[in-house]
Amino acid sequence: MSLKVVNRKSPEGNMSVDLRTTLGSLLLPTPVLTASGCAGSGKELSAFFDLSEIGAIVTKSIMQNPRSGRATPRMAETPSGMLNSIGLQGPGVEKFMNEDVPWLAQTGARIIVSIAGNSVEDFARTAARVRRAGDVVSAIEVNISCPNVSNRGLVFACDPISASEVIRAVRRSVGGLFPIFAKLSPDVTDIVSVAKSCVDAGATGLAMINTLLGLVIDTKTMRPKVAGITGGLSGPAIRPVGVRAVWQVHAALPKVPIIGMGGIMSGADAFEYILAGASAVSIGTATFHDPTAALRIQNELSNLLAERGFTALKEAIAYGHRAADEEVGQ
Amino acid sequence: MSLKVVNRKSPEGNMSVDLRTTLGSLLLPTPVLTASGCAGSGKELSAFFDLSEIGAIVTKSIMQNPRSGRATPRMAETPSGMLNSIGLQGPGVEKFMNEDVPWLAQTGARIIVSIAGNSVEDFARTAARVRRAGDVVSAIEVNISCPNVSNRGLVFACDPISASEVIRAVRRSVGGLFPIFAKLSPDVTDIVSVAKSCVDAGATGLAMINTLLGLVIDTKTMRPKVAGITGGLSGPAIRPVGVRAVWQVHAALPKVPIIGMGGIMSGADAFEYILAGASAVSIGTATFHDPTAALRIQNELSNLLAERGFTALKEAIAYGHRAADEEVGQ
Amino acid sequence: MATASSPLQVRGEVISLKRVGEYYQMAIAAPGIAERAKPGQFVALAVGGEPTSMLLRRAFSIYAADERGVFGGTIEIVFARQGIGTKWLSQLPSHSSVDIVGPLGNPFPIPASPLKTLLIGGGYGSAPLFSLAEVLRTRGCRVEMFLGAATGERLFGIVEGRRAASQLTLVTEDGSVGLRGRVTDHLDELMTRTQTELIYACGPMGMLQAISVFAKERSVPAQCLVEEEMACGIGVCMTCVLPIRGDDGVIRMTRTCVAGPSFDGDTILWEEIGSIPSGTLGAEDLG
Amino acid sequence: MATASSPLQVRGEVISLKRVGEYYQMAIAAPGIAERAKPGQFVALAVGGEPTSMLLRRAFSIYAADERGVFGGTIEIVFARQGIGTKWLSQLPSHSSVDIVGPLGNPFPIPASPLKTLLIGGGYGSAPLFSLAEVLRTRGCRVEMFLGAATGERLFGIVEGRRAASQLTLVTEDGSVGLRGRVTDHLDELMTRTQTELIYACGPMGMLQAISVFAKERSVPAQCLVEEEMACGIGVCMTCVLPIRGDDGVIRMTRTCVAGPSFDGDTILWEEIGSIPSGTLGAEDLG
Ligand SMILES: Cc1cc2nc3c(=O)[nH]c(=O)nc-3n(C[C@H](O)[C@H](O)[C@H](O)COP(=O)(O)OP(=O)(O)OC[C@H]3O[C@@H](n4cnc5c(N)ncnc54)[C@H](O)[C@@H]3O)c2cc1C
Ligand SMILES: Cc1cc2nc3c(=O)[nH]c(=O)nc-3n(C[C@H](O)[C@H](O)[C@H](O)COP(=O)(O)OP(=O)(O)OC[C@H]3O[C@@H](n4cnc5c(N)ncnc54)[C@H](O)[C@@H]3O)c2cc1C
Ligand SMILES: Cc1cc2nc3c(=O)[nH]c(=O)nc-3n(C[C@H](O)[C@H](O)[C@H](O)COP(=O)(O)O)c2cc1C
Ligand SMILES: Cc1cc2nc3c(=O)[nH]c(=O)nc-3n(C[C@H](O)[C@H](O)[C@H](O)COP(=O)(O)O)c2cc1C
Ligand code: FES
Ligand code: FES
Repeated sequence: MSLKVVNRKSPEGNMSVDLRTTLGSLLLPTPVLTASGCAGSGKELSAFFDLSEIGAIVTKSIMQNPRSGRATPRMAETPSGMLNSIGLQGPGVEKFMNEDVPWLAQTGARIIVSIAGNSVEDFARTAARVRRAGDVVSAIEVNISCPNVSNRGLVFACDPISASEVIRAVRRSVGGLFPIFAKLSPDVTDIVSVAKSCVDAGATGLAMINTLLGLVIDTKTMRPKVAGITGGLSGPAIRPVGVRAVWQVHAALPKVPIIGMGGIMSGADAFEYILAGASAVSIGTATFHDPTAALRIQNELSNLLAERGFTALKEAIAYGHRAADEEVGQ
Repeated sequence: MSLKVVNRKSPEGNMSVDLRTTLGSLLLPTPVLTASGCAGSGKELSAFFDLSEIGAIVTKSIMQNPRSGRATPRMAETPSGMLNSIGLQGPGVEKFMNEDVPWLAQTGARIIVSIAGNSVEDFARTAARVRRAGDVVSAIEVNISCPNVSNRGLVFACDPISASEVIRAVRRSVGGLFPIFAKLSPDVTDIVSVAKSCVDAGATGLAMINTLLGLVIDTKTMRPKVAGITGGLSGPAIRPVGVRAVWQVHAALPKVPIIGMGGIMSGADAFEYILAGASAVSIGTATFHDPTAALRIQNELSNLLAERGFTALKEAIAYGHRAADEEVGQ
Repeated sequence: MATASSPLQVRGEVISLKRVGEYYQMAIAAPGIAERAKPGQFVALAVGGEPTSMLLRRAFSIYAADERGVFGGTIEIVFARQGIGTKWLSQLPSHSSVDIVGPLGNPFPIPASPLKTLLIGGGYGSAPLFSLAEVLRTRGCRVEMFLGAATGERLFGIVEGRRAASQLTLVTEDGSVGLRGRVTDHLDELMTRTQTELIYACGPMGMLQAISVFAKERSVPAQCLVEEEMACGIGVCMTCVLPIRGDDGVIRMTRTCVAGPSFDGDTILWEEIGSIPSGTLGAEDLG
Repeated sequence: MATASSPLQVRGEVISLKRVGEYYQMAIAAPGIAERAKPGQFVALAVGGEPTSMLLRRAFSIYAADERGVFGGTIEIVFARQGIGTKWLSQLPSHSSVDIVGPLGNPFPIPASPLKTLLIGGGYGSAPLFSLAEVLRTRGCRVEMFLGAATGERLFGIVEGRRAASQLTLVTEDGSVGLRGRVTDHLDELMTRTQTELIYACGPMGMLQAISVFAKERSVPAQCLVEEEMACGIGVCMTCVLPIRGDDGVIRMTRTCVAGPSFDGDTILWEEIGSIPSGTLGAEDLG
């Protein structure tokens, strides 16, 4: 037998490719971020890699007050995906900004704080608290895939008007220079119209996609598998939906920076999003499969860019949209 | 070595379970159907099993005129799924009714004809031609996931009003007794409202879900993988979305029969849809993986029903919705 | 920051896989992990090969860790074939490569003074108890072991238990091996006889709950190694929570993967698992 | 209706797998399929184990079929490692079980009268030609064989070709084996020398197109075994179509899995693959 038991090492990235990306006024050294809710507040992941090596850590969506989240069970594995129903458990923004953010800051990681709320005011107040931390936070991602208590629990992201109200309020509370990204849900008839109304309301850019609404029934108990009945579907199963959303929104709003996500497991998957028009990508469920996924994917991406003849990430952004006779950057 | 090379045989179904199901006025011996577009017009599948053994064959959506469909490539494999962009290739309803349907009829199979159209009139005329065949056709499935040429190519199924116009026109052209099923798209913000307007317009029942709009970029050519750019995502990857759609629509319209589909690969998967509220299930992509899938799944389903203590399929329909203290049929 | 006790991700190799009663016992060369492992910790294995349709790792208690195995540091697990992931694992040929993360979670707490301990294992739940017994004995504790299962085939570790414990008691529901009944049917007698001062328990949640209630009545602390479904195993996903009362009296939905997997049974709100107990931090705000 | 020539779905067993140059040659005990197989047909293998994330079967030409293999009817395929599915196949241990459907598609048409035939294979495209050669020879045809590839490592079947054909010509782009260049660089000379009356070709689409054009110029029919991506392989999905002119002169998007996989090269609208040629039946109606 040939014994090959070695610590799993990520491939080295190709150093000659310029991975820098810009998201509005935000310049990041690399386009690879963690996805909100899939990296906690960063601390646990730091056992697996140096958090400052990737583009940024997007933290779990935080709300104004502490939140218990939903009852268990909270997950179901599905083919090439998973369903989750966490219910935005978290310590509340005050404790989060006082404890988690400072810890994360001292690692040298760039921090994008994801915020959530039950009402427009919730969002605005949480955003204001985050902004008060100053430059230690690089940007805010606004998770509008939450139920709006004042509108029959309809998810903000499912209605262009509710979505824009949230974004406008957050924009007002953080001021003009601070980048904010609206995180869109794919569970809509027309994602482009939601994207447009978020941008009109002051979003610097867009993050997409959040999970798809799904349901799994346990065929043993013959009841829904997660306590919340429905849950959010993530993982490679949904990648074609995410890539489609990024493609459509980029085609409609070519100047708006997009953070793409949904099922990215490898550098090639990240590259797909970049080609579709994303300026950065977030790694979610992949981290559960592989704790070093974000860094590995970043290295695979830089190697793939080099193989395809790109010297800088920026040349590849939206390259999939080029006309048949247009072969730049090669 | 132990040599086990045997012809693959489906498990025998449990004969003691009554698999009959009713879809409006339509009584079927079993709830397992083929999904439109995944069994052609039945002929090729008949090499693998006796078509009359399953509930019904749902044929590939047929349009009024012959149609070439889209250019190739037309497919991409995705994690636990696939993307297709066929573009409704077909011989036109006249040839279909004169050649394919009679052949299928003589096998003893029950036939549900799926129809499609570019306009309300197209649908109506195609439905009328199908109806003219008389009882040889058991029902019509109306595939409203087609672009409406007179409404900027917006898919009928994405708008409750367009959807109901189609269903009303089809209902008018086939008369009151003939069952028609509206096939819904999951790519909407509110599938319940589309379902309601189809039922109000005269649909006997609903078939769901059609594929999700997706896109795959080939990271070698750095262009969309299928010629149609976007395509329809199917397979087990989307099952949680299909089960969720069936669950929601059944909860809102408990008396309306539902044909559930999306990623059914096994009897347990079919059972999930039944528990969610489907009265029948369609087998699509699974047939590409396993040509005998429909029959195998039917047998697995009857065994599973028996194991769970059901003597008839009907007791299990929507059983997942029961209250915590309600344990019937056990 | 990675430290000497941080978990590692290693490409391990299956050294052996054998059936033991109803279970499978697998040895995996996993250098680094074996050296760090302490009793009560677990490992998380990727399943399904590549490309897999099963994204989530499967968690298994470390049954044994040998820093100086023939193939380098080796760990062993014992598992039941439950669903598709463990089915896949049960069919892995020797020398297959497996992606393994560990050691995860906290070790069992070890008492500062030598106590009379009772180690209770239900089914494969006995797996983490043998290495624990060893440590307890080096600390001067008396170790009594009590293993239960539905049938004899589902008792794991009779031989190991004889070696590891001062005394081993067995119980099966069908009475095929040892006493007849459930663990809790005989707990009273056993605790009295052995003057138990500290319990460690691992097994089905129902058993742990019953033991906790029982132990509390006699003011004996019971450390319970719980199993809640885990998506990540490393503390980033929040799926694995249980309602647990903290030292400050506040109930929190607590991640069992990083705060556990073993807890003082008295702090777990057993009755309320599957709901959010009223008074839980943040519960009032749930939409 | 199932008939004696209908395809079967069989749980086969991998009897052997070996590397041959850049390719893999796999023998699979697949009783029933072996007995029915004719030259030019293909099989479709499920890949990825269970539960797989790769739903679509992979199509491979039948290289050899032996009704009386040691383990019962056995078929052989030759494949290149292209993507994730063939990678998985290339790592299958002997005696693995594989789910296989076949024989699929139509056999190569065999001329009624004895003709001078030229069999052209590009890369692994030679695989279906050896059994074809055998049949042609029993029908009194003269069989000339011409194999080409980029490199010598990518030539498949030199030994088999020597045995199967009256004469074997080899060509590689790098000149490492046989003539230097592409198949079409030497086709003129070869056809003249051997007075070819009928061509069979299998290989990359570009090669088939070039051969078709060339053969048409000299009014020699060329049967081309094409490869278009197939989701089902059995005729139910409509993914595998090519624009093909029928006997009635009408262009149709034609399923290559059931109407092919081999076609008279002259009927394929090579230039228009990847579009819908104007005049195609139903094209005007496309939204
Ligand atoms: C800390 C800890 C230690 C464990 N130690 C052992 C052990 O030593 N031996 C053993 O046999 N089993 C152990 N388990 C349970 C083991 O993880 C599950 O049996 C296994 O994950 C089931 O996987 P499956 O694919 O066969 O089942 P499936 O039901 O197909 O799994 C579906 C999903 O649910 C998860 N899941 C299902 N059951 C459990 C469970 N009980 N706990 C956590 N996740 C679950 C799986 O990980 C997977 O993500 C332990 C669990 C935990 C949390
Ligand atoms: C009639 C026919 C006969 C063939 N005979 C052989 C043979 O003898 N030897 C051989 O090496 N290859 C043959 N091929 C090609 C072989 O099917 C592909 O190389 C293989 O499917 C690639 O699978 P993959 O998972 O490695 O690649 P991936 O790119 O990962 O496959 C992704 C998907 O695309 C499909 N696909 C990709 N390339 C092709 C292709 N060229 N043709 C059809 N489907 C494709 C796959 O089946 C799969 O569904 C044949 C194809 C056809 C249609
Ligand atoms: C367990 C889990 C928790 C999540 N929590 C959040 C969250 O708090 N806020 C948010 O915006 N998205 C959340 N998401 C969605 C992810 O950020 C991401 O949009 C989605 O999972 C798709 O990416 P993936 O397929 O890479 O996971 C969560 C996803 C998972 C799986
Ligand atoms: C290749 C292919 C072709 C399809 N063609 C049609 C069609 O013509 N009409 C239709 O209503 N649905 C069509 N569908 C959708 C299926 O009927 C089904 O709704 C969908 O694939 C989800 O089920 P599945 O996951 O079991 O495949 C097609 C699906 C595939 C994969
Ligand atoms: S399993 Fe993910 S936080 Fe515990
Ligand atoms: S591959 Fe499905 S019809 Fe040809």
